[in-house]
Amino acid sequence: MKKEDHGKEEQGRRYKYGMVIDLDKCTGCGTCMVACAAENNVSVRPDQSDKERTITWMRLYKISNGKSFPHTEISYFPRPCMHCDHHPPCVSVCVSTATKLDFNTGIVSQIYTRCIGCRYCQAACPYGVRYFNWWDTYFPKDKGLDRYLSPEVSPRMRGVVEKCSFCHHRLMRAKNQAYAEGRREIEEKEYTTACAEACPVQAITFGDLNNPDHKVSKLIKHPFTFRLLERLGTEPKVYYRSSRDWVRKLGDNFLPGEYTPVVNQTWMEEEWSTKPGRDEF
Amino acid sequence: MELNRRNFIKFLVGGVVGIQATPLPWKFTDDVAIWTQNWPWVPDLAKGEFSEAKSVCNLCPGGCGISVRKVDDRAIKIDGRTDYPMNPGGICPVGAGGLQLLYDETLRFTGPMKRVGMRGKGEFVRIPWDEAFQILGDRISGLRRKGVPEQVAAIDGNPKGTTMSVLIDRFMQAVGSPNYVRTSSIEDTYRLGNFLMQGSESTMAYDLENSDYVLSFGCGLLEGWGAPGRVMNAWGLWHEGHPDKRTTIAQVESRASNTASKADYWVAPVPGTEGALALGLAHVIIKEGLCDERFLNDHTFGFEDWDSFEGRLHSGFKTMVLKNYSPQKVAEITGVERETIVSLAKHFAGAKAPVAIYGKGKDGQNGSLYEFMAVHSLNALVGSINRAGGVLLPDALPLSPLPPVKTDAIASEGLRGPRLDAAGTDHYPFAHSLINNFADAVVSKSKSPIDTLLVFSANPAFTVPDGGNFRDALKRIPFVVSFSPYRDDTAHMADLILPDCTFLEKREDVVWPVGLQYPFYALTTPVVSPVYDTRNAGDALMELANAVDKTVGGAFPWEDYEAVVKVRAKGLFEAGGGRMTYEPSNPVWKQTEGKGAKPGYGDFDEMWDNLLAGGFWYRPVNVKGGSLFNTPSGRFEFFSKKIAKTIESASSQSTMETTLKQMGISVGEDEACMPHYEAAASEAGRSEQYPLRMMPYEMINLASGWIPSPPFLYKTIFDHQLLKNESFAAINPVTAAEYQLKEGDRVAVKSPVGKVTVRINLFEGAMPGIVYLPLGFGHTAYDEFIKGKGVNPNSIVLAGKDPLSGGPVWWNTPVRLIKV
Amino acid sequence: MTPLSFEWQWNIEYGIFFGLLYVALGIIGAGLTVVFIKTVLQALGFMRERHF
Amino acid sequence: MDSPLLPHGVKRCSPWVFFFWTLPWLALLAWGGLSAFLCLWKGLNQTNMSNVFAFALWIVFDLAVIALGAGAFFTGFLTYIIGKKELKNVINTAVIIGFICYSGAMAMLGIDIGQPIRGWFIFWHANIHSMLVEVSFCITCYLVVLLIEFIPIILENRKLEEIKELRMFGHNLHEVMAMFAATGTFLSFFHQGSLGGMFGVMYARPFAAREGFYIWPWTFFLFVLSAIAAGPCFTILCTKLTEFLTRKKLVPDNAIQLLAKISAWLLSIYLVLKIFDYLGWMYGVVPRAGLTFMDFFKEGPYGVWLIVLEMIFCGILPAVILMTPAARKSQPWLIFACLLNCTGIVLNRFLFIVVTLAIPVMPFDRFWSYLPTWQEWGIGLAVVGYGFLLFSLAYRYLPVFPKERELNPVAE
Repeated sequence: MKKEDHGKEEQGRRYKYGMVIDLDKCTGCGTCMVACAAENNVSVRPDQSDKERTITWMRLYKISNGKSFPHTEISYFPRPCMHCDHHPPCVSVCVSTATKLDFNTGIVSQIYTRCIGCRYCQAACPYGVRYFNWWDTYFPKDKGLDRYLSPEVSPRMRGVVEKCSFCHHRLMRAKNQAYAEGRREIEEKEYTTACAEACPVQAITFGDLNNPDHKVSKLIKHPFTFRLLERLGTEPKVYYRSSRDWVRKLGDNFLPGEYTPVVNQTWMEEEWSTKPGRDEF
Repeated sequence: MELNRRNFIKFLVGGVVGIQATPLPWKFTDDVAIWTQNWPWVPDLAKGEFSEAKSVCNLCPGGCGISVRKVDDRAIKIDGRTDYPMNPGGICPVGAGGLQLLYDETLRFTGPMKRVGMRGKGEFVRIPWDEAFQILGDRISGLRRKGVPEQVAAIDGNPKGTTMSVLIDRFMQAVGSPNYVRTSSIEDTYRLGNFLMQGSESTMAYDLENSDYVLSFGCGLLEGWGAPGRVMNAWGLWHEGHPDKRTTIAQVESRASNTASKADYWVAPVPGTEGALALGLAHVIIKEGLCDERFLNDHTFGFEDWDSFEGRLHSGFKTMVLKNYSPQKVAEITGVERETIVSLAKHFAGAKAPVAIYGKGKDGQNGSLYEFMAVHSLNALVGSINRAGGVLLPDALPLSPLPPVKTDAIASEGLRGPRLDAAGTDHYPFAHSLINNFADAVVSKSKSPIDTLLVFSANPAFTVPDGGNFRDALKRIPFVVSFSPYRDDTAHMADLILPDCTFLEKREDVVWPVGLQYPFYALTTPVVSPVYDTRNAGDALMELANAVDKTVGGAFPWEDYEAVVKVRAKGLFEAGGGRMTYEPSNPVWKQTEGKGAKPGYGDFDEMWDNLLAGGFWYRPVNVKGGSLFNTPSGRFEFFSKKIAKTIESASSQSTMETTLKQMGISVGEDEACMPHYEAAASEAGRSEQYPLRMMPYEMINLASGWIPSPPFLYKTIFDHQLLKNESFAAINPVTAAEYQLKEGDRVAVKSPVGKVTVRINLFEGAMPGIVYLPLGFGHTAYDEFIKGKGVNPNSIVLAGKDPLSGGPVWWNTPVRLIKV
Repeated sequence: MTPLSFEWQWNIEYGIFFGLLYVALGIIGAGLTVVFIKTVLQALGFMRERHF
Repeated sequence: MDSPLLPHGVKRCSPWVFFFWTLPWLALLAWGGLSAFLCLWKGLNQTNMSNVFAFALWIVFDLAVIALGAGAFFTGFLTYIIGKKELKNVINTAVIIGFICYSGAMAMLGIDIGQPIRGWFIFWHANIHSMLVEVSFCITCYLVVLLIEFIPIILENRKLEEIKELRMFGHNLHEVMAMFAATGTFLSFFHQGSLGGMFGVMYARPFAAREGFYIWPWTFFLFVLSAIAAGPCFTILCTKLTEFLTRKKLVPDNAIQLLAKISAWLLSIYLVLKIFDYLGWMYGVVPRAGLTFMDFFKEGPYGVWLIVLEMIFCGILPAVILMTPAARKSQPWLIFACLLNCTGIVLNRFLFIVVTLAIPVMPFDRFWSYLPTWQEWGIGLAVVGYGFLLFSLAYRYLPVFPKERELNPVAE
C-alpha cells in the first residue's frame, strides 16, 4: 500500500470527469436514484427498506437542521461514488485489482468478474458508495422484468461489489460516436451521467474538470462549493454547493469553531456570502 | 519395477504433482470462475440495434417530454427531452421508472379477463375480447331496454378535456345516463374559482417563470404540484444566479415539506385556515395602501362598497376584509405571528411581479373554493392579473368539438333524471361531479341505484378520501368493469377487465397541463407495440358502443380512436398562431404571440404528422388588451354575481339562511359571494375523544394516484417512511412526548371512521397536534413490490363538505393515537 | 503474480514483494526437496541413517 | 481397542470415554457444516453482515485466532533460532495450536468471501499495494510451514514410526527444522503486521487510521507485538487446560514460566507503545479529521468502556500480574492473567474491525449496530470444535508432550 508518485500520474492525463451538485436546487425528488438504477441494471428486490443491503449507486441522504417547529429545515445530499482522485481509499486495498482509478478519465472502475467479494473496499470507503450483492440479481423472467435491462451494462453476480461508474458506458458510447464521425474529442453535452441528465431541476452538472470550457470547471471555483469529508484527503471529484451554512457544516467534520461561513467572496464579478439557513421574517 | 500398491500411489502422486507444473490448473480454475456465473437466473442481455423514440409521458397530467432508448423493439430507458418546452431535459422519478410499469407482468393485465371465485379475491381468467364486449354490451343494452340507463355509471380519471374523457362522457350520453363521474382534482377548484372570479373555465395560467415573488399557499411545488416537469424546471431557474437577484419563494404549509424547507420563507398556519391568512395579507395590503389602484378601478368589481340597481347597499371586499381580518384576528385563527403576517404582506406587495398560487400538495385532490378565491384575490389586489409574472388570461385550447350526440328516447329520458352525486343541485350549484357523494348515494340506499360501473384510468377504491366509503360502494354495485391496464385496487374488486394499453403502447393526447400559463397540446407515441393483448381504451369504448346497440354505436362514427383525436386536433390548426418547435435558448415563457418562431407547419396534415412524431403544439400568451374578463360584470369579481344569482334563485323556495346552510356557508348573503374564511372547514369534528388532526401528505417519489409506483421508487423511500411492510406517521416530538411515544413505536391512528396501525417517526418539522400520514402506501392489490406495504390514510379520512363547491374536506380528520 | 500476468509491473515494489515471496517459497521448496532426496537415498541404503 | 496406536508408556482414557468427549465438538462441526452449506448455497444473505458491516464476526474470529496462534512461530523462533532448549517441551503444542488456528482461519475466509471460487484471484491478480494480499500470501505460505512442522510430530505416531521411510523422513525434517522455523518467523512477522496494517491504512476511517513508518502504519508493529505477547499466553492456557482435563502434569514449570515471563515483557512493551499510539492518534489523526475522541462514542452500542476494558483490565492488569514472579508462579493467577491477556487481544481486534465500521464518517450518517446470525456463530464455533477435536486426537495418538512419560511414570 504505497503512496503513488502523483507527478507520474498527472503526466499525459487528459480528462478528469467530475460533478457539481447544487444543494440549493436539489429537491430530494429521487429522480437521480431511479434514473441511475434504471440505467445501470441495478437489482430491485421486493423489499427495498433494508437500507443496509439495498443497492443504490446514487443515494439520497436526508438531513435536518434539527431546529424545532416552525424553524425546521430539511435538505438532501445526493451521493454518487466520489471517484476520489490520485489515491482512492478503496483502490489500494483491493486484493485482486478489481477496482482501478483510470488515470486518463479519473473514473474509479469496478471489474465485476474480477471481484472476489472480500469487501475490504467497503470497509475502506467512508462514503458507503460500494454495494455488495448479498443476493442474486432480481429480474424475474416470469415477471418479464428482465426486458428493460440495458445490454450496455453487464449485470452483476451474487457475491461481488458494485458501485457508481459515472455511467462509463455512456463515455464509451460517446467515444464510439465521435470515432465514427472521425472526431478525436467528444463534446461536453455528449457525455453526461444518467442522474445529471434526469435531474428535473438541473442540480447536477457533469463534465471534465480539466477542461476550462466545461461548466463544471468554472462551477468548482464558486465560493459556495465544497466536497464531502474533504479533510480526509480523499480528493473527491464530486463537488457540492450550498448557500446555507447548516448544510455546508454537514459536509465535513468540524471541531468547534472550525467552520467559517463564506463572506463576500467574489466570483464572476459578484460578491457571494452564505447565510445560516432559510430566511426568517 | 512391478506395479504394486506403493508404486501405483507413487505414479498417481507424481502425475498430480506433474500436472501442477502445467498451466492446466490455472486455466481450469479460471474457467470455473467464469462458468459459475452462467446461472439461469443471471439475465443474459439481448443485444441489438439501438434507437431513440420521442414521446410524451402521461403517467400524470403533467405531460413531460420523454425520449425512450430502445434495443430493437425493447424499451430499455426513459430520459427527458431537451427539445420540449414543458421539461427541458429532466423528468420525475415516476417517469424515470416508467419501464417497470410497462414490463412488470404481475403488475398488469395481460388481456381481457373475467372474474372467477369471490368478488374482491382478484382471481380472473382470460377471455377473448369479443366475449368481453358481448358480456358488457348485453348488460348495458339490457338496462336500456328496461328503461333504466341511468343505472350505468362511469368513473373517469382522465384529465378534463382529453379526447378519452370526451369520449367517455359521449358514451354515457349515448347510453342515456347522467352519472358520468370524474375523480376530483385541484383542477375542479381552479376551474370553479376561475369561472366565478374571471369568468373562464380553463385552468389557472400561473406565469411562474417570470415571477419574482412566488407566494405558494400549499402547492407542493417540489412534491408534484402542477406539471412537475415544468414546475421543477422553474425551480431550477429560480435558483440560478445570485441570491439577491433570484425569485423569492414563500411557502404556506403546516409541515416542513421539501418545498417548505427549500423555500426562502416558510409560514405555517393551521391547516384549513390558509384562506384566513390570505385575507389577513389582503387586510395589510389594503391598509398600507399597497394595492394596484389602477387595476382595482379599471378591472375589478366588488372591491369598494356598491349599490345594486334596486338600491341596496352591498359591502365590498375592502370593507369586509378591513372589518373581519385584522392581522391580530388572523394570527389567532391561523397561529401565525402577527408580525409575520404584516411583513409577508409587505414583501408580497412590494415585489415587482408577485404571484399568489393555490394548491393542496399534488393535483390529485380538490382544494377549498373559498380558500382559492381568497388567495387569488391577492393577485387582483397587487394587479398581478394579466401581467407577466402573474396570472395570465389565455383563451381556451381551440380543439374542435365533436358533433352532438343523437340520443334516442330512452337516452333522453335517462339523461333528464337527476345525477346520483347531486352535483349542480341547489346544494352544490357549481359542481360538475362529486365522487364522494356518488359513493355515499350508493352506500346509503338499501339496493344499489347503480347496476353497472365502468372505471377508466382511475383507482377510486384507493384514491378517494372517504374512509373507505367507495370500497363499500364497489362491494354493493352488482357489476364493476375496469379498463385499467394495471391490477389496481379497484380492478381487483371488478367483475370484468378490458385492459387499456400503457402510456408507452398507445396514442393519447395531453391537454394543457395544470397551472401552465399557455395553451399546450401534445400526443404520446406508441413507443413499443403492445406487449400484451391489450387495447387502447378509446378503441375498446367504441367497440363496446357497437356491442350495446345501433344508436349507441351510431354516436361513434370514427374508424378508430386516433381518428377522433385527429378530428379534435384540427381545431388547433384552424385557430392558427400555434408553434411546434422549441429552442432551449428561447423558452415559451419568454415568447409572445406574433414575435419569435414561425408556426413551423404549412397545412394540417404536416402539423398532424409532426404531432404523431411525438410532437407538440403551443401558443405563447401575451398580455391582453380590451375586456379581460367574461364575468357578468365584465370585470374581475371580488363579489361574484354568479354566486349571488344562484343563492337568490335557490332561496326562492326556502329562506336565505337555510339555503346558505345547505351550501355549507356560515356567513351572511353578501360575504357568501366573496372570498371569506369558513371556520367550520378547519375546526370540524375535533373533540376530547379525537384531540389530534390527521393530514395525508404527498411525496413526489411515491405515486398516490391511480398509477402504481414503479418498484424502483421504493429505493428512494427512507426507512423512517417505510420499513418492511409498515409505514410511518410523522409527528412532532412535543406531541409524541404527550403520548409517551418514541421513534419507531407502533400506534393505531383512530378516526371516527376507521383505524390504521403505523409506526412513529419523530419529525421536528411536523406541526404539533397533527399526525401526518404519507399518501401512496397501503395498496391492497398490484404485486409483491407494492401490495400490503404500509397503510392508506384515505381509509380513515373523515371528509367534510367544502362550502359551495361540495368537494371533500380531506385535510382535517380528527384522530387519536393508541399505543400498540 | 508472475511477469506473465498482466498486473505485473516492472517496478521496484513488485520486485521487492515478489522477490521476498519467491525467496520464502524457494527456501521451503528447497528444504523439502533436500529432505525428500536424503530420505530416498537413505531408504535405498546409499546413505546411513543417523540415529539420535 | 486402539491401544496399538497410542504412544508408548503413557496412559490414555478408554476409547469410549474419548468417543463421548469428541461428541460436543463433532456437534459444533456439524452446526458449522450446515451454516457453511447455507452460506455457500444461498449466499451471504444468510448472515447479518451488510454494506455497513462488511467485516464482522468471522473476521474478528480470523484475526483473533491468527493472533493467538502466533505462539507457534514465536515459540519456534525462541526454540530453534534463539535456542531456548526448555521450550522444546511446548514446541509441539505450540505448533499444533498454530496449525489449528491458521487452517481454521483459512477455512472461514473461504466462506467469508462472496466468490470463494475466485479466491485464487488474490494470488493470480494480486494487487501488492493491498495489505490483505500480503496477509494472504504470508498466511498461505506459513500454513505450509506449519504443516511441515506438524508432519514430524504425526510421523512419531507409534504405528507410523514402524515404517522406516517415514521415520527417516521425519528425522530428516527435524534436522532442517530451524530453517523452516526461520522462514515461518519471517512470514508470520509480515502477516501479523499486515493484519494490523489492513486497518491502519484505511486513512478515510479516522477511527482505524494511523500514521506510520514508510508504508507501515503503527498498527502494523503493534499487531505483531500484541500477537507475540498473547500467543504464548494462549499456548500456556491450552497446556494448562490439557493438564486439567487429563489430570496430569505434562509440561515442566520452567518452560511455562519462561513463556509467561517473555509474554509479560512483550505485553508491557506493547502497552507502552499502544498508549503512545492512542495518544498520537487522539491528538493527531482524530482532530485532523475534525473529530474529538468522544465523537466516536456519541451513540451506538459500542462505548468508550471498550477501550478502558482493553487497555486497563485486559492490558495493564495481566501485565502487572505476569511481571510479578510471585503471582506468575501461582497457577490461578497465571491462568487468570493469561485469560485476560487473550481477551484483551480479541477485544483489540474487535475494536478495529466492528467498532470501526459501526462509526459513521459522514456527519449526516448514523451509528450502526450488528448482531450475528446463528449461521455466523455456527461457522465461528466450528473452528473451536475443530480445534478441540484435532488437539484431542493429537494428544491421544501422538507424543505431543515429550516429558509426559517421565512426569507421569506408569506401572507396567
